[in-house]
Amino acid sequence: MPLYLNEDQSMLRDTARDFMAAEGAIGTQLRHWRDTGCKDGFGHALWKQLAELGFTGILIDEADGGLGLGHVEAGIVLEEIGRNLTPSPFLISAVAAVEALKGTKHRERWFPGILAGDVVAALAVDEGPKHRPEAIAMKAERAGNGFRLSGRKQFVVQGASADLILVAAQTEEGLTLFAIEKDAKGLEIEGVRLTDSSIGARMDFRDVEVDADAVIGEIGQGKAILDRVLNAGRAGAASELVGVGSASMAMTVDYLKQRKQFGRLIGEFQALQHRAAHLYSELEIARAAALKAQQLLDEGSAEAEAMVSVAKAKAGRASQLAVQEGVQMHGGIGMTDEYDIGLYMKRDRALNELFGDDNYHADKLARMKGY
Amino acid sequence: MPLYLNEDQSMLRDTARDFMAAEGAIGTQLRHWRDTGCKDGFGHALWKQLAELGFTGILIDEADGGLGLGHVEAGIVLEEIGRNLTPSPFLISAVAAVEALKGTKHRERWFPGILAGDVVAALAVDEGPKHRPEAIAMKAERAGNGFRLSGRKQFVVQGASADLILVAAQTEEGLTLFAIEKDAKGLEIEGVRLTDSSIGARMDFRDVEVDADAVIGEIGQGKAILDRVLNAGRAGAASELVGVGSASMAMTVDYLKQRKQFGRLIGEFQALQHRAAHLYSELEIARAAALKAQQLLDEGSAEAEAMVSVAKAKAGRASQLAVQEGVQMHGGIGMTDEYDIGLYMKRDRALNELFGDDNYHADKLARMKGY
Amino acid sequence: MTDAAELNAFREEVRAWLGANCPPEMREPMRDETDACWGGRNPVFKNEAQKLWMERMAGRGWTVPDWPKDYGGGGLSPAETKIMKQEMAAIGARNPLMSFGISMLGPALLKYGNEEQKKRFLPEIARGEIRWCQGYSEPNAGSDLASLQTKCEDKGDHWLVNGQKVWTSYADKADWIFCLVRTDFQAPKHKGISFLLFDMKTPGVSTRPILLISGNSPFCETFFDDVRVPKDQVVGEINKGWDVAKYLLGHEREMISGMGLGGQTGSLGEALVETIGRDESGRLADPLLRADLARFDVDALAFRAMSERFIDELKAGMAHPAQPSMMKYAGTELNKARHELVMAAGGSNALEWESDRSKKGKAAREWLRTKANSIEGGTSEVQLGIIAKRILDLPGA
Amino acid sequence: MTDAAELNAFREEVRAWLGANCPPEMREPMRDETDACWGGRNPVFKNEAQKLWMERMAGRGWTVPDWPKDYGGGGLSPAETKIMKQEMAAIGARNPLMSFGISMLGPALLKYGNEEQKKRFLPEIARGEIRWCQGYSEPNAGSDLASLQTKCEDKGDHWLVNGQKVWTSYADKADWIFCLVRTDFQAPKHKGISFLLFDMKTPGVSTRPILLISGNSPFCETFFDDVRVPKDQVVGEINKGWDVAKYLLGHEREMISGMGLGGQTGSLGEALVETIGRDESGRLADPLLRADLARFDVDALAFRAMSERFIDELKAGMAHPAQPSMMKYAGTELNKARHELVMAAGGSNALEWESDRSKKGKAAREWLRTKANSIEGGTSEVQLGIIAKRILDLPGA
Repeated sequence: MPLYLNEDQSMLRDTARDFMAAEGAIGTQLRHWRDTGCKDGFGHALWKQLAELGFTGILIDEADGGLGLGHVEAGIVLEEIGRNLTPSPFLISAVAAVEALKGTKHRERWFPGILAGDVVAALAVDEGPKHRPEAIAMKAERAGNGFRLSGRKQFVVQGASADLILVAAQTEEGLTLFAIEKDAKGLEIEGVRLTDSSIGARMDFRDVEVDADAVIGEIGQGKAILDRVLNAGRAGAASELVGVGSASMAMTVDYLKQRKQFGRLIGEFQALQHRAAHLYSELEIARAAALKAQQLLDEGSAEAEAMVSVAKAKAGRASQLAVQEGVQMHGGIGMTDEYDIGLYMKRDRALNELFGDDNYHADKLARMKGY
Repeated sequence: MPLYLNEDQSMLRDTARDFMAAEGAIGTQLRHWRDTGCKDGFGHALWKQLAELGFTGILIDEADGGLGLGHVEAGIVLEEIGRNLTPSPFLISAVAAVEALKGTKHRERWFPGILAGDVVAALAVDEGPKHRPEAIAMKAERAGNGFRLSGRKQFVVQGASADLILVAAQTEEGLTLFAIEKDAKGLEIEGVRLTDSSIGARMDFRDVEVDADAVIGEIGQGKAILDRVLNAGRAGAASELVGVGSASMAMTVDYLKQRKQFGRLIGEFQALQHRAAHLYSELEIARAAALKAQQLLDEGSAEAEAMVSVAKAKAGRASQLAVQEGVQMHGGIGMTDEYDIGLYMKRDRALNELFGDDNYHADKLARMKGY
Repeated sequence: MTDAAELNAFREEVRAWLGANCPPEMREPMRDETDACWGGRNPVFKNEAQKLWMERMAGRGWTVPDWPKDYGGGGLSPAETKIMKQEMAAIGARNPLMSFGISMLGPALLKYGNEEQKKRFLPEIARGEIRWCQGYSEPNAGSDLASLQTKCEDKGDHWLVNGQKVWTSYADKADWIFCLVRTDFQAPKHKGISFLLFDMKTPGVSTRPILLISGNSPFCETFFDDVRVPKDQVVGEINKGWDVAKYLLGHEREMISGMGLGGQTGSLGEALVETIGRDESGRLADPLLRADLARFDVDALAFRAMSERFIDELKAGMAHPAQPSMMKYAGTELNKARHELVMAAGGSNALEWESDRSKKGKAAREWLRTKANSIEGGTSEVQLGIIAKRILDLPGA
Repeated sequence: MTDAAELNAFREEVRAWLGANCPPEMREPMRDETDACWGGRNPVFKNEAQKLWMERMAGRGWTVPDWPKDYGGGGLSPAETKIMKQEMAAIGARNPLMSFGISMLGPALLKYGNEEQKKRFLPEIARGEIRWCQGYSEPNAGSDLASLQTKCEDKGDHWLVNGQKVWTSYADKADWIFCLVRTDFQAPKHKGISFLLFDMKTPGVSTRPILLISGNSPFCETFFDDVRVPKDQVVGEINKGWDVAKYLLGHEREMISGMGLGGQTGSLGEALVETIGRDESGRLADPLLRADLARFDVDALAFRAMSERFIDELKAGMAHPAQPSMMKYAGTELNKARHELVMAAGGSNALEWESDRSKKGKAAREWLRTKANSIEGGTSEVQLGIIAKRILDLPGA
């Protein structure tokens, strides 16, 4: 498979790009929900629109009513989401959660709602400030016919708005993934506004009792599922980061062509030119890495996991460079809330953190490569 | 003590600068000994001249015939040595070895020779490709009245020309430092020409028997002495690196003012200006760090060891940046053996490696700081 | 009495006076900038002690110990000033009065003001009665400050000012402004600027606070709409305001150049290790973050040495005049790096923006705020250009 | 027969022919560049197999499979050429003939040469009978190649060439040179250059090898002292040689742009871990070097994806025409970083310069040699400028 978008994928990109620029724009979405103090941090109407476009079903099999497409296509949509900083449940609900529920009986309960843009899902993995899925401590003890969950989770993106929460916890048999409904007894959810105006949640599980039915896949076999879910999310986040970085660079390059200082356009200054060109190079490489990771995921390749870590780390670093150069090259105006470039910096930080930052993934790569 | 050179120190610097630029110049020394394939890699006559100037006695007490000065003064000389890439036993013989023998009975045997520029000393610590003094494996077993040493050492600078070899080895009581003469039976020395044209040695100790007299300080108490010796060497190497980096930058900045491309002096190109200015900043910081480390060593401060690692790491990175930018900014001519800038790159590499590279020292700092 | 004996006597006197007059509350470290006393026409004192402390110090002229007594200062020699600072530091005494009048306008007036201006403005500044703000930057004059366009017309008996300033710190709280205006539009850009003082209550002056990416800020946009200014309120010669500005900018850069230290001079890795935890071998549990922290600590401790050297050389008059640019560049870049690491170590905790748990997003807001360090007071690019030109002597820089 | 069937038949034919004609020795990977066959008037063959292999391939025109048969080529279509390369790769067949004539001069002659020149020079190139070198750079024309000064005067019945070239690879071994000379000193610099061919045996031509920091090199300085060149040896129009040069440079940059891979596409950390050893937890024992290696592997594997994308886009005609500059920049910087890490991992072993143990300083010499990667074929700075101008469309770039 050549490493560029085929015709169908290019069409999808054009559709997503036009739609997101029009309906998902910063002024319409991010600033609106932020400035009105929305408790969800995103618009449900847009989520419905994404469903109407079929986007929410990209990863759902045609037999289940979806488009039966792959991670490459999800990445295409996410890059446009990143470009516009569009707040949306797409990454968690339509990518991570769908990957989790795919092929399980739970799909019957939840896929129709995701396809319709009615259901929002959340993924409760992190228990401390950093992403450490290898060290999940939360307990799920046998209780009657089911399990009793106790422990805390944090950085549960859209957790405060979710109908469905996917929770990773340790049973006697090992790590297990559970599908839990939002109104489960004993589950306390605190919505937390984050730097990028999104809402993450802290969750306190106080002896939350669930049926054995809540188990996703086999009891104790959650690691393989969680890895798959996280890798889907990471590859998607990589594309979103590429979008964040690319829009940030585009905005900055535009500014370099408009702003005059010392009687010249600042874009004429060679030092800035070289830095912009280096940034371009980094972002192109990151985009290629994300696409490669998604192609490998779609092929079910054994090399996918390593490439996903490469993509998340590379996209994270490239996007971080883009927002840093963006704010610096904008000068004072870039520090003002009125101007959008700072919003990219905030989003970059949160996305970098999500599903493991570049340090985590470079370390993971090293471990996978046996050093 | 203010963190700049006092009047005496400034005078010493001027003397050292003039002398080294005249007598220690690349054409006269480094290229000469390199191109004649000298087995020592340095000139004994220059070593005598350094002695006549009193430099070899900088760290030797006045009571023992030296100048009774400190590490700051040794650093001053080493910076000038670095600037001129002057091959010389100064760092090992007049700094590290003097530090080792100071206050011991061995000084009577060796200091006169060092003061006269007759004796060359070597320090045999490394046993593998990287500097790992914490993991010295070489054995010194009791044998009769003394010890029997067996094992291998490498990267023993000037080891093939040394009259005296200081060897770190493990006794039953712990690490111990020995003073061994070059003709010790069972000691095989292979002179190895290194990238920077200096000669390092590989040493094979095949049951080398030495008297108990050979022990420096107390048996089993070698770690504290070795730390002191290595820190003296590291602080000195930091200054030499600052010299290498500074001369490399000066040469490059000169070139930027002479070379024309596209109808302009390349020094007019802003991208190169900013990189040169950044390099200047890094080298100034490295110079301050080296001086601070030397002042702390001279004060006997408990903070000296951490600052020595800071200085060696910082000077290593700054100098490395200087030679890399130097070769790149010189373009093709910088790649030719005819031009000196490449010699700086080679020397930088060897000096960076000596007594632990920047990775080693940053890691050491982290360990000292408890993380 | 010898000099040394005199100085010792002075030290004893200061110590005794401070002991008796510095209220215990004023010996606690400031927790944030709201603990600072800014003075002004309508001063806000956090407590009685703060008021008392300012008034007592102002009463002796010790808010500005080295200014002449005639202008409300303490009239102290450099040696005496140093002693006073040492004694204040010894008991942890707070700065009694934060003031751009003291740190910026005062030095300019002392150097460029006429006698009448000195007598009129300096004592008020010393007593904290008038709070000043600085009007330099404009929307189209950032790094290229000298391209400023605020128009100042000579109307015979007064100046008429029209234009806009930006990044005016505390313009909404200040009583007077010192600002750069263009008095000659024909002359080369550096030669048509004057240094003007006026009351912020003058009709036609308005301000609007600037919201930053980090949240609220002391910065304002300041608008001048037909502002009439008396003729005697120009400092220095007409059209030579750039000299005054340069003098002040040099001053400012020196102050900013120390900021890489940010009061935190220890090891960042040491400070953060418990946040992150340790692995089985006792090392900080995130190996790549640990590597970055270790390298940062090398850089930070080396820069601390550089700062010490810089200050020592400044004192001895040995520093290259452009060295503050290098300190400003390196210090601010380092400070940005520090906060990137703090954010990386803080993970999702540090992303919280409003929670009490996060002190309303303290880590994130500080991190974002540091991004301005390499912009304000001359961008990093400007500093690098200065180093290239004035230190490395590169052509056409 | 359908196209596909024809191609299949062709594949069978090629496979059979290669099976019968490619000597087993020529199926071993080359160990170093001395294993390459360069042809020329006085060819040096390492063994009989090498000679046989070149002659057999040249006999079918397969040293240049896609050149027209009239000019000594194989006359193959692009699809057939691809099949041939695939079949050669399948058995590990070596390139039968390394040649700047094939890789550089040939394409230029095919595009700009006249019929007589094509007939005269191309078949010799295809048969490996004449070895060519390239005379572009001069001591004062590096990045600014168009400022070259080698003087070429029209003396009526011949050209007279005087000047100096540098970085002429294998000039000391080449039979002929294709080179850029100035035929008009009055015209703007790009408009006075011509593309000239001549025999290196012509009186007045001399060469001197260049010793590099990494040791011996194929590069030479080449001197022209009153060299007389026949009039019909200019390719393309007089004074329009820059077009030919640009065409060739684009070609060259594309070739170099893949070099970041350097044949090593795996994990560098994985390759080096045993050199360095492991700590108690099984990780590479030098934690900061490990961090650098991990980040390098991220960069290298991401760049590998980029290379794959670039090649795919090139094939599909989708690549931005300036994308080779980005590949060249990123690839060469990456390669330099790789060798810095190899040196750091190798420690004092890697410093050895002459010992057999170190293969005569292989690691160090390769490390030093990579420093030229970001200089030759257009410096990194030149590439960044091209990206800024042609992709980002920045003003005045």
